[in-house]
Amino acid sequence: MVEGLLAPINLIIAALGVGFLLPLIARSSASIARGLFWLTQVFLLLISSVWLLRLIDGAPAVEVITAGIQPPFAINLYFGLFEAFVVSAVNLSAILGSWYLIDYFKSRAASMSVYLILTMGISGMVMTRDLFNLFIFIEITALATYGLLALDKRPASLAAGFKYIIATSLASTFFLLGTMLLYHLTGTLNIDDMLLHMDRITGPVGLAAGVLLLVGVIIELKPYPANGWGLDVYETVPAGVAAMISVGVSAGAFFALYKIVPLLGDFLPVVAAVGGATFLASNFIGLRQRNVRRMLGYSSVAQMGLMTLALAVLYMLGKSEYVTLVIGGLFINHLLAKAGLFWLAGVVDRPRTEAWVGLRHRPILLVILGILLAALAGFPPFPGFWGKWELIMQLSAGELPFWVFVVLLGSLLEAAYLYRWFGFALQDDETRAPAVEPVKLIPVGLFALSLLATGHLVADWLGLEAPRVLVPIYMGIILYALDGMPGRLKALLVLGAFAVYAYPVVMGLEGLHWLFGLILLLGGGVIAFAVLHRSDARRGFYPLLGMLLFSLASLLEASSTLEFFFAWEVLTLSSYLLISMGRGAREHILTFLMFSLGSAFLILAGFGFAYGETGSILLADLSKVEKSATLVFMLLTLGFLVKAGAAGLHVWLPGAYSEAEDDFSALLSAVVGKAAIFGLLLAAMHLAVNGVGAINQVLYVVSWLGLISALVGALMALFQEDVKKLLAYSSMGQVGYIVTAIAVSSQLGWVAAGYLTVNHLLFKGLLFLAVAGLVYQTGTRLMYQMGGLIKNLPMTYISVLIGIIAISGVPPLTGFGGKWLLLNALFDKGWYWQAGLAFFASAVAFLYLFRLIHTVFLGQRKQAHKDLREASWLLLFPQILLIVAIMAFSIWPKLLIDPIASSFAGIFPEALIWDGTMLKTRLGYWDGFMVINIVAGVFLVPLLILLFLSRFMQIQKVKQFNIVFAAERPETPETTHYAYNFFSFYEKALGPLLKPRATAFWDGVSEWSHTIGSTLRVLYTGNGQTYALYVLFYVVMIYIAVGGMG
Amino acid sequence: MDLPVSTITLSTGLALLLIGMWGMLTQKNIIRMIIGFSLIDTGVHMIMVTIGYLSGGTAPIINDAVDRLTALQDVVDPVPSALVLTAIVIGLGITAVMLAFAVQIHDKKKSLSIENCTESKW
Amino acid sequence: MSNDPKSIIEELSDHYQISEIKEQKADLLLLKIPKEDAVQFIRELRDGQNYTHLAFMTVIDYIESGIFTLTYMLHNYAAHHNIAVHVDIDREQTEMESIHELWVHAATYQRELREMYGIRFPGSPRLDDDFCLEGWDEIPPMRREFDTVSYSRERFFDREGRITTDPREHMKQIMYPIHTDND
Amino acid sequence: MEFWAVKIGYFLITLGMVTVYGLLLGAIIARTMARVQGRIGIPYWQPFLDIIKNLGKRTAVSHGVMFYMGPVFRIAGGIGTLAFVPVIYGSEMFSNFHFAGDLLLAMYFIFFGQLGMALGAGESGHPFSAIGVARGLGQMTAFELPFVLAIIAVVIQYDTLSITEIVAAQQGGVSNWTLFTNPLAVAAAMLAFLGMSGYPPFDVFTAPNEIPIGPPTEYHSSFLALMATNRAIFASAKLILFMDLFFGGATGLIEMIIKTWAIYMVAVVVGASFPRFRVDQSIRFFLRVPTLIGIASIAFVQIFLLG
Amino acid sequence: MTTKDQSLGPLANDGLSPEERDLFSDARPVPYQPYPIEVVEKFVNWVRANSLFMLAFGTGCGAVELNPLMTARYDAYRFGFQPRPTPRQASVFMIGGYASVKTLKRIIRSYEQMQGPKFVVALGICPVNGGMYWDSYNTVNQFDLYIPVDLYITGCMPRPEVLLAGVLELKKKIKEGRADGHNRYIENLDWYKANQKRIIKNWDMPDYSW
Repeated sequence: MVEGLLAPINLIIAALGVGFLLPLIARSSASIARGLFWLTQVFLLLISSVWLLRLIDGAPAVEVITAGIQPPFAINLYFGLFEAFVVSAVNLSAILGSWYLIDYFKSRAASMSVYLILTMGISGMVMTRDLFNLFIFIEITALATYGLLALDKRPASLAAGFKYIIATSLASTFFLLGTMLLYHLTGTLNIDDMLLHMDRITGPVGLAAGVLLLVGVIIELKPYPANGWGLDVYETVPAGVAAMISVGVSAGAFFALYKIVPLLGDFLPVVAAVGGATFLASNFIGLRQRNVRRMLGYSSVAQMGLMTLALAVLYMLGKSEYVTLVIGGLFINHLLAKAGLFWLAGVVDRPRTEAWVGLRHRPILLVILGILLAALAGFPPFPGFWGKWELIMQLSAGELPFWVFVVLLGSLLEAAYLYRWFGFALQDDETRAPAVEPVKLIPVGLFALSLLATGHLVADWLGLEAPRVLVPIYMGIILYALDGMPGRLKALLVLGAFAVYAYPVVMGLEGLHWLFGLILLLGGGVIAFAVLHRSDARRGFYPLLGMLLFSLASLLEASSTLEFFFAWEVLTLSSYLLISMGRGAREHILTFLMFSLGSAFLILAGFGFAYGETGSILLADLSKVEKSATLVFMLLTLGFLVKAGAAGLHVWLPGAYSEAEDDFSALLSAVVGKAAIFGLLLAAMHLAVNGVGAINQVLYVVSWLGLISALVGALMALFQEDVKKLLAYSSMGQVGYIVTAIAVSSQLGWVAAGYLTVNHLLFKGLLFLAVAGLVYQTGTRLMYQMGGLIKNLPMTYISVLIGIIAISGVPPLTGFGGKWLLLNALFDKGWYWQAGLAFFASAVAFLYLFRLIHTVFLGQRKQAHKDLREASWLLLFPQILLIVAIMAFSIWPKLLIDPIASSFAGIFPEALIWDGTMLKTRLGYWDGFMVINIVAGVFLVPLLILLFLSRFMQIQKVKQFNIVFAAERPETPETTHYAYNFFSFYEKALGPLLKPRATAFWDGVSEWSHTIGSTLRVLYTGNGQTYALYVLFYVVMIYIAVGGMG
Repeated sequence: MDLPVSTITLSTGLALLLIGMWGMLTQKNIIRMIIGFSLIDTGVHMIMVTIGYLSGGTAPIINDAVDRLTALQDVVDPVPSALVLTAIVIGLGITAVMLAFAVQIHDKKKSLSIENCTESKW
Repeated sequence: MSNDPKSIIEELSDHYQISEIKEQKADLLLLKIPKEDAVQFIRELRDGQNYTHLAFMTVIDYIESGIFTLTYMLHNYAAHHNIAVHVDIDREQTEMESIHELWVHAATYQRELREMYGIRFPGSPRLDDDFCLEGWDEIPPMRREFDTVSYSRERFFDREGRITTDPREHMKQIMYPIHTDND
Repeated sequence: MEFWAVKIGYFLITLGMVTVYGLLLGAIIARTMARVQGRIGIPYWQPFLDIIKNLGKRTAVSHGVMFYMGPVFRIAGGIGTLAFVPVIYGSEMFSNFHFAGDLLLAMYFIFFGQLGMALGAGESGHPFSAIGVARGLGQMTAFELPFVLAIIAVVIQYDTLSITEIVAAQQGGVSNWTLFTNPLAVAAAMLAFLGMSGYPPFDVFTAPNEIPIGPPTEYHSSFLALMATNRAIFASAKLILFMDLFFGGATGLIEMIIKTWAIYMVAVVVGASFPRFRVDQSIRFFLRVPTLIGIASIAFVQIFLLG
Repeated sequence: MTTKDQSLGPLANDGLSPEERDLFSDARPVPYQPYPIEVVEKFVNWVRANSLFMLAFGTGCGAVELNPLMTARYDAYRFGFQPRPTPRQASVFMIGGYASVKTLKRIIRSYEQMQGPKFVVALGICPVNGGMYWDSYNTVNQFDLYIPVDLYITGCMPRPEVLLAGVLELKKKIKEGRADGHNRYIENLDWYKANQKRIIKNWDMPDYSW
């Protein structure tokens, strides 16, 4: 009995039966009708999920043939694992979607039955193996959809619905024709039988049949440009219906495509092109879209395009075994995320993206939105990430670089408009926080959780050590669960957990990994300590901080490119979210994300081509790459250079570094930025050392790029009034030296790189933390509004002083060692011009450093700052640790250089010779220990002399206005402090050299992208007739494309 | 002239199809577009029937008049004809829905021109 | 329009009560105008007659007549000609309409006149700010009723032993001692 | 330990000698200038007297710790720079601590004093100090570029960063001097030297009337004395560095005195005959012709000297 | 070497608003004592006499006579006499003739900002008794009521030769240790301040401009 109830055919019967009954019942009792409606839905879900579980357990697939009659006269269903999966997913979204349609159903009883029939139609589309049945189910689905649209009764919906009908009815006409032609050729309507008679599908008729069949299905998937009608529907109908169309109907149509793909052998490139064009074009147009639902519509269409592309390409490459992972991943990702987003759009009900301001104050809503968007953008651990990864791997392995480019570009564009939307949601405007019933969030929240869960399942299924790779994510979730605790407690928790986790990690590493283990994990821990200085709760901060720190650890632990990329993406996402917490960050986070994703995609492509050649995703096997080594190295280097903020690619950097929260900026610049250096060294170590291909030329270019970054960073830093922007540009410049040092690719060069990296970590951490304290105390970031603070914040002053001496390369502190090593390396390599530029850049750096310390700490103190106190000791403590480290490395440079040299041991011939405390290279020598002693001597002796002389002078300590002011008295500190536009003459001297060219260029790129979007969307006139014409043209074009003309 | 029936039906079907397309793509009036669709539908049905037709064949009724052994060559394929029935029903349904839409649109907009249905675009 | 200053004045005489017209030099014409019409007249000269430059602005203290005579010296660059517009104002009711809107730099002259003579120009920018004197609390020093000698004695104390002579007598004695003897 | 005692002893002797020489050099230059103007000029001992006078001031004001330490940083920078440059080639006594580091060390150490001075001047709170420092540093970055290019040319030419080895390579006759083997580098370096020496036309950062002598405008008493002493030491150290790199170094005291005086006179003569550049003009100047010469010098070395 | 006279306490700085008082030092200056060793004091005095840094501040019309003093004809550099652009570094203040009340204010500030020992030389007759401006409403008649003067050089105007003679005279005075204006000013600070404040009405500066 139970077994009978659970028969798959009941999916059709129950829905159909109840569907027809409902209007009748509704006449007598609306509530009974509703109850029955829900019951049926639950029943449908129950059947499909029970079967899904059974099939997963290995039960054989079920073939249903109704009434004992052969199809097409009866219904022929095949219920395998995939079918069960898709049907369950569709039923689940249907039942959850109807949650959002309750009001709609109340007012229109008939719509319930239509809804059920729609669900049924989709299930049928998925399950049937018979072409004519497929046609019927397509038509049922279509009719049900039309019904839902017609019941809405708003003019816009009606218009959209009519357009939808015109287009889809044309499509189904084509499908029908195609079906009949195939039948004519093969004498059967069953897909499996047709596959047996593939040899009969030839000649013009065969071609025409294929084209018509293909177009019939493809049009249902709304390919660009024949999809204007679809978008109109997404825009106008209720969110629940839109979600159903986007998720359910598309799923059915896509499954139909999946079924007929084997029939389409020769058409696959065209199918791929159709998918690719749709993916790219829709995402371009999405850029221009500010209507949330229409934007989601474009995204939907794009996702379908991507899946079409993936399907076709995988079949083309004969890699159909990856379909499960790629398509499955992309499909479930799209299903959960897109349905969720449509529902959310319905719940929040603000049509324009820019109206989503204030969501920040509804944490649950924001988290859900964040998860859904992250999934859609292909961030780990969501299933889309795995799908996209495998897709890129297979595309690269199949030597289809063009498709790799299309997929990555499209994904980037999609992320751009999705995250622009998210950016609005992040805006801080409490008054505009949406009022949402929590009940409404249950289904969408459920989907968000399912996304996380499926992510885990996929990782597990892939055989990754899921717990370890996913640790950052778990940490984030656990800490988020504990987010109600007091701020400091959470901070301690994060730091404690990190310490416990990181210690064995560092201990277990060796070589380069060990070095960067210390830099990233130890340095990260020390600098992250500063978060303790704030006692407020900082909702959301600590979970993300945990995610960030743990992802750094994962990055180091990664043994395969997949793990590396996973950690890299988690790092990107968590830094993006952390940056977005800064007050003024809104304008910059999108840029940050775009460049981060661009960088990630370059890296992904690099890994892909490496996999393509070696067939291995182990990091260690990167060194086996030979043929495409140059390409892989270029892609990886470029990717990491973006994150390192190389000149031209740096436009994201100043905004992100300066607008992040003050204590996080330190972490971002000093530690997170080093991940890119780690990546660069990793790539160089595996690929550049062999010197195959044109890698040496690449390195030469990189060396210039590094130094140009150093110069540009220094020059830009000169003209900043914002202290954090100044430090941000300074970071860019300093990292430029490191990049150049890496490019030198010799022992000297890499030791210099390691040395500079550690040094940058120390002084930039120091400076950013000091500035954090400063900003926290003064409440401003503008340097000219400060001044004379040495008297109030002496410890902070000492930090900054040590920091700037260390950064500027003035002996005796650590900075000099870095410059010495770098210049020696450059001389040794024969890169003399670069050496000159390096020197000049470091001289320019001196200017902004002086400005930093002068305008903030020296000069005239403002009256408002009279009573400021020193920064919190919790903020000073890590600074003191860093100062101690700087001093120790200054006195004993060997402490630093030896471990660095040992982590690169054996790669290059030895060029550094220790002679006691003396360090020698071929060209020069330097004894850090002796130098600091001599300097101490020449400093202390005059100091003692002056102290002695002071005994004979009455030295009066005076106040800030006791200055010689041309015989006048200063009026106010503001007008007496020389700070604003400090280096105006430099601007005047260099003039056009200082134009922000990179920013202009990227603005241009953004402008072009939008223009492309505008151009592409001109086709969408809104006229249903035009859309029908496109459909027709589409058929013709496909026909031409598959060779129908020749 | 010795025109086979199938040629006549096929060309008629195609002609209807094209006329219907023309109607759908050029007529601004929604009702006319629906008529166009009906024509397409009819055309397609005719084509379907033609595909199954065997020149000189007999009705697909297995009785004494048909030799069971040669039935496959002699008998007109019954499947398309059967399918056409379903297709006609579906076509009818769609036409009905379209007309319903037309009524609704006319109610709301007081116009039947497709050009007035451009609220959403781009 | 004639460029001849005489004819300009004649032309303007139709509308303004111009008196005491005197051609001091070939390039300098003096005239007097009632206080009420003065600013309008000056504006007319500036806008209509091309006397675009205010060379200076000063005042003469006629304590005997109880009036201050304000002098506006206007210059015509094209003709290289000056017109000095005299305006009498009452020494007690020392107030005059400001012309800082005609010439921005007039405000500075007016500050000076306010400080040194106590003439008020309502609306003139920074009129009451210190100009030359800092913290002056007496009657304005350039008014003729101000006794500078006694002020100086009272405030700066003459040094003992200082001999003051009448300059004319003294110089006569030094330069022509013989004549002096003879007198 | 003994090694250090000897070294420190020698260095103190060198330091004393260089200080005296530097101060005398200042007086000589001043008298030379006076002669040009038809005056007699200051007495030779005037710089010494000025220093003692300033030390003998009985009152002083201090704006804070950095203000107090500024001159100490400054003189430490001067003495340190001297310490890393060998004064006389082949002389144990006058070779200072050059074994602690190479040319790069000396070049970077020049910044040490600048930084300290800038900080001290900054703490005085005087806007003119800050303006002077900003201009001075800005100009420094500009002349640093041709200077560095010249030095790079020298380093390529002699294939070493050790100053002693650079001097050694120039021994054996006038024709071995960098001046004659690599005239372009010397030209670039000498143009940079004009900026370094702070004579017109590159003296806007100390403009006495406009921003009363710029950075040290608040300094007086013993602070000023220290700075005046440093001026002598630092100028000498730079002259010696130039002499070592470009003019064959010196094997004896007399040679050193003549050479450094001659180098110094270049700046003085140029200074006596030019008015002043604005700071943006001088930056542009250095980034144009001298830099081009510097670039040419490297190209010259790479093409002609190394083949 | 000296201890502050605690009995007098800090200066009141009445002329400043309360918030401005934070910006200026209110310390009371203290006279300096000679070096404990007499020889040192004598030597230092000799040095001071031979290293005179003049403050380049032309306070009145007499300043025009200072310029030729530096030129080839008179060449005061010979005597260790040279101009200095900032009061902090100067030791000689040449009062260039008449001092109006407004200038006096600046003179006081600059004088107080000079570091001791410091010397004041007043040129021309005007600082002595007002000269031809004796009856002016804004020219001080007895300059030494406000600033201690070490040497007067009279004349209207005194020619450079006389100035040179004055410089030599000043040197003599310094060598003999008689140029004690600095200490006189500080010891009688209250008297000087009272005089200054009597004629400077808007005293918007600290009582002692360090």
